Amino acid sequence: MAAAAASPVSAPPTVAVTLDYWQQARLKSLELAKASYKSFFRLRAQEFIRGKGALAVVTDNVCMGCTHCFDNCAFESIDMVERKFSLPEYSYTSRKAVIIEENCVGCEKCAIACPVDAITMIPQEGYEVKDGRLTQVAGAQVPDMPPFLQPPKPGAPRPPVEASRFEPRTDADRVTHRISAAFKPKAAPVPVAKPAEVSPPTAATGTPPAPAPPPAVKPAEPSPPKSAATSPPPKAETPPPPPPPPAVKPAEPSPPKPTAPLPPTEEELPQPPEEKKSPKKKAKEEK
Amino acid sequence: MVTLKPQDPIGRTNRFLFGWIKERFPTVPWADLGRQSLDTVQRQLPRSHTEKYELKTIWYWYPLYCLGGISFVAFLVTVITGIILGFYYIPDGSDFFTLAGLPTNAAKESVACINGDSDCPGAPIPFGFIIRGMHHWSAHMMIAAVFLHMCRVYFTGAYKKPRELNWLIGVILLLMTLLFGYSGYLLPANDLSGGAATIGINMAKASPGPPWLGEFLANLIFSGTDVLTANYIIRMYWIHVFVLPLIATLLMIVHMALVWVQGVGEPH
Amino acid sequence: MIDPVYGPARSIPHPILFRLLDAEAEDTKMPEIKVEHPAEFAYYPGCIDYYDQEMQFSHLNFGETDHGIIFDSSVKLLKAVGIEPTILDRSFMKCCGHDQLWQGKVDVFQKMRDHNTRVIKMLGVKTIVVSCAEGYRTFKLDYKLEGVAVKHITQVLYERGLRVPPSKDGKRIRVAFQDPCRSGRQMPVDPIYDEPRDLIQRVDNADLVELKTFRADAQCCGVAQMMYCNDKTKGITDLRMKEAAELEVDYLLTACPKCLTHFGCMHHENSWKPGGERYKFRVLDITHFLAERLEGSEVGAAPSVLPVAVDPRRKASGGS
Amino acid sequence: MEIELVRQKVFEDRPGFPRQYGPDRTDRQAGTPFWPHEVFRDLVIIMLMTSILFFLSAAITPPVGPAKNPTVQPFIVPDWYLLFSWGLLKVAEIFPQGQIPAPFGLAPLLGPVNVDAAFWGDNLTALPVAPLFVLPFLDRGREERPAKAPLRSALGLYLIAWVFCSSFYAINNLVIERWPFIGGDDTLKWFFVIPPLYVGVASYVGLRRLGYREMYWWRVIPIGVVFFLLMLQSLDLFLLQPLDAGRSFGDHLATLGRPEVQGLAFVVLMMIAVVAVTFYAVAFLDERRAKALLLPFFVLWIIVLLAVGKFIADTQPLTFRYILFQTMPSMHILYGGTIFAVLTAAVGLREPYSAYEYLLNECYQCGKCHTACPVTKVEDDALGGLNLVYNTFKKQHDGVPLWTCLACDACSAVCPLEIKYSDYILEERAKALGQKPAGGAHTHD
Repeated sequence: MAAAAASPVSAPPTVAVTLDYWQQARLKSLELAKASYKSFFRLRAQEFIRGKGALAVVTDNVCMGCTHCFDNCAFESIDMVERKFSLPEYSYTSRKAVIIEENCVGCEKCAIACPVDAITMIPQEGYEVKDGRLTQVAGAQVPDMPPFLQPPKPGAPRPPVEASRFEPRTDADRVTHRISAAFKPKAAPVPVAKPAEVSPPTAATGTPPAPAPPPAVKPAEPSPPKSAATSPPPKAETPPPPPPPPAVKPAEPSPPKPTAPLPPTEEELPQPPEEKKSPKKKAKEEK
Repeated sequence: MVTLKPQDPIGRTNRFLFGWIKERFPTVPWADLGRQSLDTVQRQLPRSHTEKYELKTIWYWYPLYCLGGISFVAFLVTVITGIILGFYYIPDGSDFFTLAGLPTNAAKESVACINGDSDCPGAPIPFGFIIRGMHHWSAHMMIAAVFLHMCRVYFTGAYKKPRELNWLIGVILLLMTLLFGYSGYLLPANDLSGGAATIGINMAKASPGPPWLGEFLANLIFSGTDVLTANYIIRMYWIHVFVLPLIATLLMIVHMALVWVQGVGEPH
Repeated sequence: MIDPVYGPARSIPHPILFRLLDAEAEDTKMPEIKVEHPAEFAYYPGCIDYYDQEMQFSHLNFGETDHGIIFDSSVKLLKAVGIEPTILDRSFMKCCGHDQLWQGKVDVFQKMRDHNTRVIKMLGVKTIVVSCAEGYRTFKLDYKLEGVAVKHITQVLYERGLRVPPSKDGKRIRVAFQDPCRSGRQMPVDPIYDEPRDLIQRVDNADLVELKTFRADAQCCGVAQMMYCNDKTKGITDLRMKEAAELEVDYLLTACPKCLTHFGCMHHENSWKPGGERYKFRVLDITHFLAERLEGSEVGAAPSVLPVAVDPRRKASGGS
Repeated sequence: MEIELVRQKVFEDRPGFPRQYGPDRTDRQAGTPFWPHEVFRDLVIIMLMTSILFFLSAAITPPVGPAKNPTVQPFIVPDWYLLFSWGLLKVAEIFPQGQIPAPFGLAPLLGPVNVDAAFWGDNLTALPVAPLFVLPFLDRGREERPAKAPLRSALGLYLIAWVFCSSFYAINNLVIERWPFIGGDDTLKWFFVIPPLYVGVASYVGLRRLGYREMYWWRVIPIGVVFFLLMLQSLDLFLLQPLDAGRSFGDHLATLGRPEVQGLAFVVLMMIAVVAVTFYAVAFLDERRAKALLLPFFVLWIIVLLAVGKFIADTQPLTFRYILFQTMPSMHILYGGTIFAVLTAAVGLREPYSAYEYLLNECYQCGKCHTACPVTKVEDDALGGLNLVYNTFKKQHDGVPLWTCLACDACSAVCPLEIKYSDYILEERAKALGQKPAGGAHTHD
C-alpha cells in the first residue's frame, strides 16, 4: 500500500466531449498559462551557474517553504524543516528548505523553480566563475572522471542557448466568443473516461488504487485542466457521480467526489473522512 | 559675676553695614526666585506640536514664525535710534523765510542738520544720517513685518480659540504701527508732511458722526483744523514719542505674554 | 540581496509570474472578436490559471487549493441564477493590473488598464462580474469604466436571489467567512459585507460564525498583491487560521483567490504536522462552497479534469 | 539578515529609536533649551537685521525734501503702507456726494450729514480693517491649514489683492501718464473689482484641489463665466462700439477688411480660443485627458501669440498701437480673464502631490493603528512604530516597512481622522520605482 501510495497515480483522460463555450475558454486560458510559464522557465534557466562544482544555497529569511524546490529536486538533496519563531505575542513555526550539500550536484532546478528567488547557485570551493563560466580554480585537484563530467576548460565554446521570449498570441489561439443565450449544444456529449482510482469508493473504503505510470510519464502539456476531483476531501458517503456536461445534467444531489489522498490511515490523512464530521468529537477522543 | 565677652568690632561693623543694606534692599529672595525660575521653569521653552512630533511638512512655515520677533526687534531699534534723534530734533513747525525767500521751519532745518545736508544751518550732526536712516528703515521693516505676521497668523488659523484676545491686541498693534509711521513722517515738516497733514485733517473732520465730532478729533489729533498754523507738529511729536510708545509697549508685553502662556498657535 | 530597484526591501517575489504578466502587458495587439450581440453580463475569471500554475510545481493543490474551480463554480452559479455570461478570458484580456499597481509598476498597470478598457468597450458589456476581491476593487476604483457596472459575484447572486437546495444530510456545519480587505475595507462605495453572509445563511445546514475580527476590522490574510511572502506574513496567516481553528469551524470561506492561495499554502504546510495539530477545516472560495451545494453537474466537470496524483510525501513526512 | 544590517546603519545615530506609542508610551523628548539654543538663534537674527539696517541707512539715505509750503499744494505720494487709504480716498469721488439727513432719527442730534469724498474715504478705509476685529468670532471652525480651509484662505487672498489694487490706484496719475493706451481712469477703477475676484476664485479652486476636495464644478463655473464675458466683450468691440460711433452697418462691414481690424480680430480670437479650449477640456474631459490636451495647447498658444505679436509690432507698429488702444480698456476681460481661466485650469488640473503630507500630519499619534496593524504583531522593524505608513512618512526606518505593508487598510479603518494610508503606499511605491503615481481611491472620495 505504501509503495502504491508513493507512486503518483495519473492517467491523462481522453477528453471526447463537445465543450461548452465557457469550457473552451477555460481550457484556452489554462493552455496559455502553461505556455507562458514554460517559455519563462526556459528564460529563467539562463540566470544561474550550473554543473559540477555549483552548489545551491537557500537565503533563509526569504524562503517561504513552498516546497517547489523539494518537489523538483531529483537527488533528494533538499529537505524541509520547521523553524520556530517566537514573538512577544505568540510563537509559530514556519517551514524552510535546507540543502543537503553532499547530495547537491549543482543542477539549477531548485533555483529555477523557486518563486521567491530564495535559492542561488554558488561555486563550490575549488571552482570559480570566470566570464560567466564555472571553471576550476587553477592548481586545484581535478578528480579523475569521464570527460563529459569534466568542468569546461576556460575558452571552451559554450553551447548556444536559443533566446526564448514571450511569444505573442495568434488569433488561432483565441476563442470565438458567442453569446451563451443564443448557444445550443450541438451533440449529446460523451462522458469523460475517468481513471478508476479517481472513483470515490476506493477513497471511501481505502482500497489501494490500480498501479499507475511513474511520474516521469506524466502527461505533457497541453493537458486538460484540473477539475473538482482536485477539490478537498469532503464527506465520504456520497456516491460517485458520472460527469456528463453541465447543460443536460439531471439533478445532482451531492457535492463532487474528489480523490482522497492515499493511504487513508488516520494519522497520515490530514482530515480523515470519518473524523471530518465533528472536530469536537475527535478532540474528545484524543483526550 | 558677669563677664562680658570681648566683641569683635569688625564683625559688628559688617553686620551693621550689610544689615543696613539688606533692610533697605532685600535682593536675596529676588535673586533666589530668579535663579529658581531659570533652573526649573524657563530653562526649556515649551515645544510646539510640530517640534514634538517632528512633523516635516510645514518646514516652509518656520521662517514666517519669526516675523513677530523681527517686528519687535525693529521696534527696539526704532526706540533706540528715536531716543538719539530726540536729542537733536526741534518740534517747531512755524514758518520763517530763508534769505532766498523760501519758506522753511525749525523742524525741517533740524532734520536737515541730522541728515547732514549741505544747506543745513549750523554744523551737521556726525553720523546723524546713519541714525535717521536706521530709524526710517527699521520703521518700514517693522510695518512690513507686522503686516506679514498678521498674514501668517491669518492663514495658519492661529487666531482661533483660545487666542481671540491676542488677535484683537495684534490688530490694535497693527493700527498703532501705521499711526507710528504716519505721525513719524509728519514730523520733518517738509512738503510730504504738509500734504499728508492736510489729508489727515480733512479725513478727521469728515469722520462720520455728529458735526462737532470731526472738529473735536481734528483738534485732538492735529491740534487744529488748519495746516497753516503748524501746531500739528508739536502734537504729532507728543503722540509719536510718548502716547503711542507707552500704549504700544504695554500692548506688546501683553501680546508676547499671552503667546508665552497660550503657546504657539500651529496648524496640526 | 539588497535589490537596486526596491532599495533595502527585498525584491518582489514570484519573479516568473510577474515577469510574464508584464510581458503580457507589452502585447497590445487587439484581437478580432466576433460578437453576435453585445453581452449583458461578462464574467472575468482573473489570474486564477496563473495562480494554479504558480502553485502547481509544488503539489499544493492536491484537492486543497484549486483556483480553477472558482471559474467553474462561478459559471455554474451564474447559470443557476439565469445569467449566461460572456467569458472575458485570458486569451484576449489581460490581468486587471492590481498587483502591478500596488507593487508600484504604474506604467504596466496603465497598459493593462487601457487594453482591458478597450476590449470591454468593444464587447459592449453592461456588467462585469468578477469573482475576486482585488479585481472588484481595481475595476471599480482604479479603472475609469463609464457606463459599465462592476459587480462581485456575491452581489449578483444576492440580487438575483440564489436559491440553494436543502442538503441531503442535515448535518450542521460551522462556516466562517474571511472579509477580503479589497472588497470590504478599501471600498468607499458599496463594500461587500452582507452579501456573502446572506448567501452562506441560505445554505440550510450552515451556521455562520464570525471570526475574532470581521467586517471592517477583519484582519488581512497575510499577503497582499502577491509580494513579500516570508515568515512574517506566514505568521499573520497563521494568526488568522488559528482564529478559525479556535472556533472549530468546518469551512473557512473567502471571496479572494489570494486569501485562498495563502490559506491553502498554510493549510498544506500544516497538513505535514502530526494529526493533533492539523487544521480540521477546509479552506474554500465562497463560489466553490455554494456551487457544491447546487443541483446539477458536479463542479468542474469535464472537460476541466486534471489527473489527480497522490501527494508522494504523505508517507514520508506524515504525522506520527 | 541584510535588513538588520541596514537598520543598524540607519539608526546608529538615533539612540532611543523606536519610540513607544500606544498605552505604554514614554515620551522622553527634551524641549528646546532656552540657553544657548534659543538665545543664539535670536542673536543671529538680530545681528542680521542690524547689519541690513546699517547697510540700508548708509546706502540709501531718505531725503528730507523741501520745507512745507503753505502757498503751493505739492503732488505727494504717502508711504507705501498708507497708499491703500490714499487710493480709496481718490476713488471715493465715484460715490454719490451731497448732504443727507441723519438716519435712525438722529437728525436733531446730528443735523444733516454731508457726504463727501473724505467721508467715503473714511468708511472705505475702515472697510478692510473692520473685519479683522470680528474675524475670530466669525470663524469658529476647527480647520487651521490653508488647504483645509479654502474659503478662509481665498477670502484672505482676496482682501490682500484688494488692498494691493487700491494701493495701485493711488498712483493712477503716474500710470496714465506712463501708459496712455490703457484706457484712462475708468480702466484703473475696475482694478478695485476684477483682479481681486480673479485671485480669490483661482486660489479657492487651487486650495480645494490641494485638500483633495471634489472640485469639478468649481473649475467649470468660473471659466464658463469668463468665456461668456469674453464673448460679450468681443461683441462690444466689433459691433456696438463702431455702431455707437454713428457709422452705418455697411460702413462698419467695410472697415472689417482693414489690416488693423484683422489684427484686432486675431488677438480677440486668440483669447477666445484659449478660454474656449480650456472650458471644453475642463467641462467635458476627465483630468488625464484634459491635462494631456491643455499643456501642449498652452505652450503652442503662447508661442503663436508672441510670434505674431512680434511680427505685427515690427512690421506694422500702427496696427500694433491700434490693437493696444482697442483692447487695453477691456484688459480685465480680454487679458486678465484669459490668464485667470488658464490659471484656474492649471491649479485645478495639477496633481495634488504633497497633500498626503497634510493628511498624514493630522496624525495625533493616538496609537490605535499601532494596535490594529497586523504586521506590527510579527515585524520587528515595525515594533514600537506608529504604523508602517507613518514610519515611512517620517523616515523612521530603513525603508523595508514600505514594502512590508499589506495595504490592508486596517490602520485607516481604526483611524479617528480617517487618514487613507493605502493611497500613500500607492504613491510611495510608485515613487520608489521612479514612476508617476496613478490616482488611487482618493480620486473617488
